[in-house]
Amino acid sequence: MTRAMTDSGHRPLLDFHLESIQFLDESGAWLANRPGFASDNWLLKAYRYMVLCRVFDHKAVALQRTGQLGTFPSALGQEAFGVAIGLALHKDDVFVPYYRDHGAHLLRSGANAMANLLLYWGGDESASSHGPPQDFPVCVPIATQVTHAAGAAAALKIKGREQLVMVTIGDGGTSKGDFFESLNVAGVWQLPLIILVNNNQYAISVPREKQCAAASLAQKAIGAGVHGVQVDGNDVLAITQAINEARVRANDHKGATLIEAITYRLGDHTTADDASRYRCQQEVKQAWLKEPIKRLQSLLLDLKIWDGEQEKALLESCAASVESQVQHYLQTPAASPQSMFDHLYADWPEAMNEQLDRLADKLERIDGGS
Amino acid sequence: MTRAMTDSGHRPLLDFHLESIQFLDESGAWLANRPGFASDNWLLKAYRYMVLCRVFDHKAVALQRTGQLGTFPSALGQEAFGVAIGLALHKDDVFVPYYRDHGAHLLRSGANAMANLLLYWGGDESASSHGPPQDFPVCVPIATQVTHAAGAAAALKIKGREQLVMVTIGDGGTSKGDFFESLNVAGVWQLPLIILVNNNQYAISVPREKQCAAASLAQKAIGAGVHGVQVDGNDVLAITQAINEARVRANDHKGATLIEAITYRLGDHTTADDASRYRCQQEVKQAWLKEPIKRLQSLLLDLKIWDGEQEKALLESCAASVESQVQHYLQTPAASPQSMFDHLYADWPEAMNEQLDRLADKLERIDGGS
Amino acid sequence: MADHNMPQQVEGGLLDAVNLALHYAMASDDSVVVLGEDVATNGGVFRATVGLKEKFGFKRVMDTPLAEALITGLAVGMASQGLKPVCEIQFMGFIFPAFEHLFCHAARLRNRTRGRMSCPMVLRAPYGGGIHAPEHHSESTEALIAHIPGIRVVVPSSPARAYGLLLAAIRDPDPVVFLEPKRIYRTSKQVINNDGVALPLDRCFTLRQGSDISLISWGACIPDTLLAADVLQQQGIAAEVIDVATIKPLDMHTILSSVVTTGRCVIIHEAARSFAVGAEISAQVSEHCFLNLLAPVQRVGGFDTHMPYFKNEHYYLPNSADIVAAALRTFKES
Amino acid sequence: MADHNMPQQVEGGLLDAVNLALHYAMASDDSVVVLGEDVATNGGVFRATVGLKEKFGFKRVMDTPLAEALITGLAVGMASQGLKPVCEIQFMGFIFPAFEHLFCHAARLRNRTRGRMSCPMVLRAPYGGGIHAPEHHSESTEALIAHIPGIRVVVPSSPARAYGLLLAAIRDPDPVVFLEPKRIYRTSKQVINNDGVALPLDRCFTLRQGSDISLISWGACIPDTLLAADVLQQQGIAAEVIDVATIKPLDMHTILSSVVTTGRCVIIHEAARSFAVGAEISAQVSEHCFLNLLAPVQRVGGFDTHMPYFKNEHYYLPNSADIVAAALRTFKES
Ligand SMILES: Cc1ncc(C[n+]2csc(CCOP(=O)(O)OP(=O)(O)O)c2C)c(N)n1
Ligand SMILES: Cc1ncc(C[n+]2csc(CCOP(=O)(O)OP(=O)(O)O)c2C)c(N)n1
Ligand SMILES: [Mg+2]
Ligand SMILES: [Mg+2]
Repeated sequence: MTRAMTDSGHRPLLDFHLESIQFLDESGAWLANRPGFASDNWLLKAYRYMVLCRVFDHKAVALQRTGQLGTFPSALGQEAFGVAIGLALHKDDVFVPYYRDHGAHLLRSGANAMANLLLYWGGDESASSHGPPQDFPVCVPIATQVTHAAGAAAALKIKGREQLVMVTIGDGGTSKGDFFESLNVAGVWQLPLIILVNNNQYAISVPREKQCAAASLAQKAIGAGVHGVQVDGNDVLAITQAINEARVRANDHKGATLIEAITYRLGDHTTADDASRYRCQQEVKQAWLKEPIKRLQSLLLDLKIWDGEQEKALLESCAASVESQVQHYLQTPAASPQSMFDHLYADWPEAMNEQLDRLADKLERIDGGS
Repeated sequence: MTRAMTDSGHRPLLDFHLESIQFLDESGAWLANRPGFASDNWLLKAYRYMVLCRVFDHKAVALQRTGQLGTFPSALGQEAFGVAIGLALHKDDVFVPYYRDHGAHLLRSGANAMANLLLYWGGDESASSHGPPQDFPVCVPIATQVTHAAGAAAALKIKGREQLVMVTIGDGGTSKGDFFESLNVAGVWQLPLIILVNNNQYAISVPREKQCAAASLAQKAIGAGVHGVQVDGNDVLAITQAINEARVRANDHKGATLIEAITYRLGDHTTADDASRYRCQQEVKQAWLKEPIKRLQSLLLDLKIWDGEQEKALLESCAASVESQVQHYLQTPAASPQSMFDHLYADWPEAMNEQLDRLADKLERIDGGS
Repeated sequence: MADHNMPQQVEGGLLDAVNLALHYAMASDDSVVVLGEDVATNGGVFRATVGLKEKFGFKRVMDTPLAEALITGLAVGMASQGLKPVCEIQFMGFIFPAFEHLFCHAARLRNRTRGRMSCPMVLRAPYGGGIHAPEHHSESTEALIAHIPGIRVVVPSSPARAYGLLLAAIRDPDPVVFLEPKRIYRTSKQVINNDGVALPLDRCFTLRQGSDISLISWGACIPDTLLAADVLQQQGIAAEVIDVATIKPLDMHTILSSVVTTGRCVIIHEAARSFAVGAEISAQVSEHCFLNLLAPVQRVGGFDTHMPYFKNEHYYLPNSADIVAAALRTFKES
Repeated sequence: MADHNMPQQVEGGLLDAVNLALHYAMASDDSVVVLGEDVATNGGVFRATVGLKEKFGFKRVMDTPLAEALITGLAVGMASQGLKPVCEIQFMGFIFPAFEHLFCHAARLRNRTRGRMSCPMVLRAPYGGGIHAPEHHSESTEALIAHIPGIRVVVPSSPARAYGLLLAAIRDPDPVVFLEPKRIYRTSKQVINNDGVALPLDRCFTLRQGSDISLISWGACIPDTLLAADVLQQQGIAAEVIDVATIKPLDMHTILSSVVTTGRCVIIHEAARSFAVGAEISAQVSEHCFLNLLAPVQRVGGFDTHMPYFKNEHYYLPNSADIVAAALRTFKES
C-alpha cells in the first residue's frame, strides 16, 4: 500500500460517532414514533410515580425545614430519571444507586420505600436493611458505587447469570477516578452494566462546564471502548429506550453502556445548600420549561388518557400515601445504642467485649445524668 | 426546525476524528516529507543519544545481574521515546517523568545523568537532588505524576509563564484514576500540558488489550475534551512532531495534548521480571523488526551522513562514557545513616530529637557488633 | 504586609477565623492559592472560603472538578513550582483518595529530592461529628495521617488558635494537614486580632493549669474537657487542660512535664479509641512517667465501631461526663 | 472437600504456604475468586498466585487493569453478590488508593445495611522492607488499617500460620486485610499440612514461653525477636515471645496475661515507631498492667522517617540487637 506523502506525517486513524435519544419535546409532542413499550398503561404508571416522587420530595424538604429530618437531597426536576430506572429494571437486576434516586426507590424498594428513605436521611441505619437483597444501599462517597456495580456485574458474569447491573451517578461524579476506572474495566471485561449519569448540570455549586471540557459526558465512553449515548433526561421515554437498548447489548454479550441523561437540578443541592448563591433565577426559570412532569402530563392530555379530575385524585392519593409513610417514619423508634455494634462483624470478636462494657458505663451516665 | 420522525428516537449528536503521525516506515524510508526540524545535525544527535541510551541500558542490566545495582527497568526498544522528549523540551520546560525515561534524562539532566540514574536504581536518594530544579524526580506510584504535572502546568498558567509541562506514563498507567482526573482538569483548565504515553504494549505481564478495550489510548482524550493523537513511537521524528504541535497548541492557549506513542518493550519489565513467562518469543522477534534505532540508522545511511566507521566510533565513545559514569556511581559513597532525617522537614522539629538519640544508640550497636 | 481593606479585629468563631486567616495569607503572599470543590463561587460548603474569589479572582481561587486525589496531587504540583496551595477536602470522610498523593508525594518530595524540591501545601478539612450530618460527614481519622513521616497535623480548638495556626501552616515550608473541628465552627466566638501573627506548629497549649490531673485533648473535645475540669474543680480536683493542637510532630515535652507534676492523665479524643492518637500519647506518658504516674492513664474516645448515623451519634461521642468519670477513675485506682 | 490432585504436605516457605492456601480455598469453594495486577497469566510478581489460572481459569483468576481503587471496589461488588474475592495489592506501598473502598465500603457494608449485605473479601499485600526493593516497595502501614472498625488485619509470620490464617481470612464473612511479610517469604521453610484447617483470627500465638520478659511482635520481625530471645537466654533471661498475628481485633488477653506474669514488655515492629500498632499495645499494657509492670514498656520500631532507599534501609529496620538492648533496658530501669 502506498500512502500519499504529507508535510506533517498525519494520517486519519479513527472516527467515532455519538447519538442522542429523545421522543418528546418540551411541550410533550412526539419527535419520534411512539415506542413499543410506551402503552397507555405504561405512560400512566410513569406519570403517577413521577408525581408521587415530587410530592414525596416536597414533603421531605418540609420535614427537614421543620427539624424532623436531616440534610436531604431533593430530586426535584429529575423525576423522569428515577422513575425510568424503576420501570426499566427487572426485579432481579442489581441496582446500585447514588443518593438522588428517590424515584427508582419508590418503584423498587417495596411498600415502605418512602419511610425507609426518610429513615435514611433521618439518620437511622435500619433504612438500608430493606429493599431487594441484591441492591446496594445509598452511596455517599462520590463515584465509588460505580466500581461496586462493575464488581457486581463481574460476579453475575462469572456465575453465568442473565441479569443486568445498573448504577447511577451525577455529572460531578464522572470526574472522579472511580468512574473512569470502572468504565474502563466494564469495557475490557464486557460487563453487563449500565452506567446512567444524572447530568443535572451542577455538582453542588460547580456547573457542568467547569467539571469537564468535553461536549458531552456520553463521550467518556469512547476512551473505554464502551458504547455511549446521550438522552433527554426530562423525557422518561428516552431514558427507558436507552436502558432497553443497553439491556439488549448486554444480553448479546456486547458489554456495558454509558448513558448520559440531560436533566436539571431544579432545587438546591441539598437542604444544606442555597443555590441562589451560585446560579441565577433566570436560568432556573428556563429549566422549569423543560421539566419532565409537565411534559408527560401534556402528552397524557393529548392522548386523552388524563384529565383534571384524575390529576386531582392523583395528587390526593400521593399526599395520603406520603403522609402515611411520614407517620411510619416518625413513629419508628431509634435503634438501641448497643445496636452500633450489632453488625460490625458477623462473628463477634471477644476482644471487643470491653467496648460493650464501656458503652454500658456511658449509658448509665447518660441515664443518670438526665 | 422540524426533524424526521424515527422509530427509536435516535439522532446524531457528535463526531470525533483521530489522527496518527508517522514519518519513517520500519525500514527507515520516508512516509511523509522530511519535517523542517529534522536537519542532518538533529538526526545525528537523535541517533547518538538513542545509541547511548541503549548502551547505558545494557550496562545497567549487567550491573544488576552482578549485584551492583538494584531492580532496574530497562528502556530497551523505547529509546526514540526518551530521546524525542529530551530533544523537544526546552531547558525551562517542566519535565515530570515516570520511571522508564532514561533517554530523556540523558539529554536533560546534566553531565552525570547516567551516574544519577544508577544511583537512583542503586538505592540512594541523592540521585534526585540533581537535574533541572523544576523537573520532578522519578515517580514510582503509577499515574500520580500526571496530577503533579497538571498542578505544575496550572502553576505556570497562574504565574503567566510560557513554558510547557511534559509528563510521561505507561499504557498500564492510563487505567488508573489519576490519569483520567488529570486529563480531565487539563481540559477544563486549558493547561499547557503534554501527556505522553509510552504504550509499550505491556504493564508488567498485562498486555495492552487486557488493559483497555478502546482501539487506541489516544482516544481517551475525547472524554476530557482534550486533543489526542497517536504516533509511531519507534519513529523519533513522529514523536517530536507531535510534541512540537502540542507546544504550538499550548502557546496558542488551546490547552493540553494527549500523545499516545506506540512502542514495544523489548526487554523484561524490570530485572526482577521474566517476560518469557507471559509472552512468546515470536512476538518479540516481530517487534525487533520495528525497533527505533535500526530504523533511524537506515535513514542516516540512506542520507549518506553515517557510515560503519562512525558507528564504530560512536559505540566506543558510548561505552567509554557509560563506563566512566558507572565508575562515578560505584565510587559514590553511601549517605550517612543520619541523612535519613536531613530532609524530612525544613524546620527540624524539636520533638524529633529523640529519634536522633535512638539512631545514635543503634549505630553504636551496629559498630560495636561488627 | 497589611491590607488596608482588612479589619484589624474581628469577633467571630473558629470558622470566621479560618476565613480571616485565608484572607490575610492571600493578601500578604501572592503565591498562596486556594483550590477545592465549591471553594470559589460558593465560598465553600461551610463558607470557610467566602469572599476569596471576589478579592483574589478565579486565578487564585479555584473550583476543581470533583476528585480528592486530583485536588491533592494538583497541590503537590503547584507547590513544586513555588506556589503555596491551600486545598480543601470538603469533609474528612472523603479524604481517603487524597492519601496516595499526601503520603507518597507531599510527605516525601523534600526527602526524595534531598531538598531540591519541597511541598509547602496545606490540606484543610472539616472533621468530626455532632452536627447531625449524613453518613461519612462525621469522621475523625487524624491518627492515620499522624503515622506518616514528613507531614504536620494541626487541629485548632479556638478562633484565635485557628487563625494563628492556619497562618503558620500556610507559611510552613512543608505539607500541613489542618483539621477543623466543625462541631465548634460556630460555637464560642472570640475577638480575633487580624495581625498576621502565626502560632508555633510544634507546641501544645496549656489552657488551664492544675496540679492534680492532666487532661489532654484537642479539637472539638476541648470545650467538654474544659467543662469536665470545672466539674472536677467543684470536687476539689485541680485539672490541667492541655490542647495538643499540633498532633504531629507531637510536643510530648509539654504533656510529660504536666503529667510528671500531676501524676494522673486522661486523654480525650473523638476518634475511635483503638490505634488512635490517644494510644501514642498514652504509651509515651506511661513509658516516660513510669515512676510519676499514680494511676493508669485513661483514654476517652469514640467506640471502635463506625460513627452511628446521627440519631445515635451522641452515644458515640465522648462527653464531659465521660471525661469526669475517667478522671475520677484515676483517683480510685491509685 | 479434598482435592485429590493436591499434595497432602508441602515443604515450603511463607510464600508457598500462601499459594497452597489459595489453591485449597479455590478448589474447595467455587465462590472464591482471585483478582489483581499480574495475578493470572504471570502468577503474581512474587508468584503467590502461580498455578491458579491454569487450574481455575481466567474466569476465577483475573488480571485487572492497573488501578488499586478498582481492584478493591470490584472486590466489594463481587462480595456483595456472593463471591469471596481474594484480591492482591502488588505492594503495600500502593495500597492507598484502595483505602476509600476498604474503609468506606468493605468495612461498612454489613453495618450500613444492618446485615442485609456483607463483604467477605480478602485483600492480600506483600509488605515491609529488607529486600533491597525500589522506593515504595518497603512500607509497613498496618497501623492505618488497624484503626478502622469493621476490618480484620492479619499478619502471618511462618508458613504454617500463613496457610491457616489465610484460609481463615478467606472463610471469614467479613473483610480481612492479609499482610504478607515479604522479607520472610522464602526464608525458613517448614512442612505445611495441606489439610484445609484454618487458624483462629482473634488469637495471638505464643511462640516461646518465658517468665522474665514478654517480647511482642509480628511479621518479619518475628525471626529477629526469636533470635533476641536466644541471646537473652544466654544471659539468663527467659523471654516469652508472642506473635500478635491478628492485629485487629487485637487479642490483648494473651498479651496482658503474659505481661502480668513477666512484668516486662518489649514491642517490636518494622513500621515507623510513632502512632503505630505498638502504641496501642504499649498503651493497653501500661493501662492494664499498671501494678504488674516492673519497668516501662519498650517499643522497638522503625524511625519516624521515610524508609531510606535500600542502600541504607538496614539502618532503619529493627534488628535483634535493638530488641536485646530494649529488653535489657527494662532490667536496668526497674
Ligand atoms: C468523594 C466525595 N467527595 C465529596 C463529596 C461531597 N459531595 C456530595 S454531593 C457532591 C456533588 C455531587 O455532584 P454530582 O455528582 O453532579 O451529583 P448531584 O448531587 O448533582 O446529583 C459533593 C462534592 C462526597 N460525597 N464524596
Ligand atoms: C500505584 C501502583 N501500583 C502498582 C505498581 C507496581 N507496578 C510497577 S510498574 C507496573 C506496570 C506499569 O505498566 P505501564 O504503565 O504500562 O508502564 P511500563 O512499565 O510498561 O513502562 C506496576 C503494576 C506501582 N508502581 N504503582
Ligand atoms: Mg450534578
Ligand atoms: Mg507498558
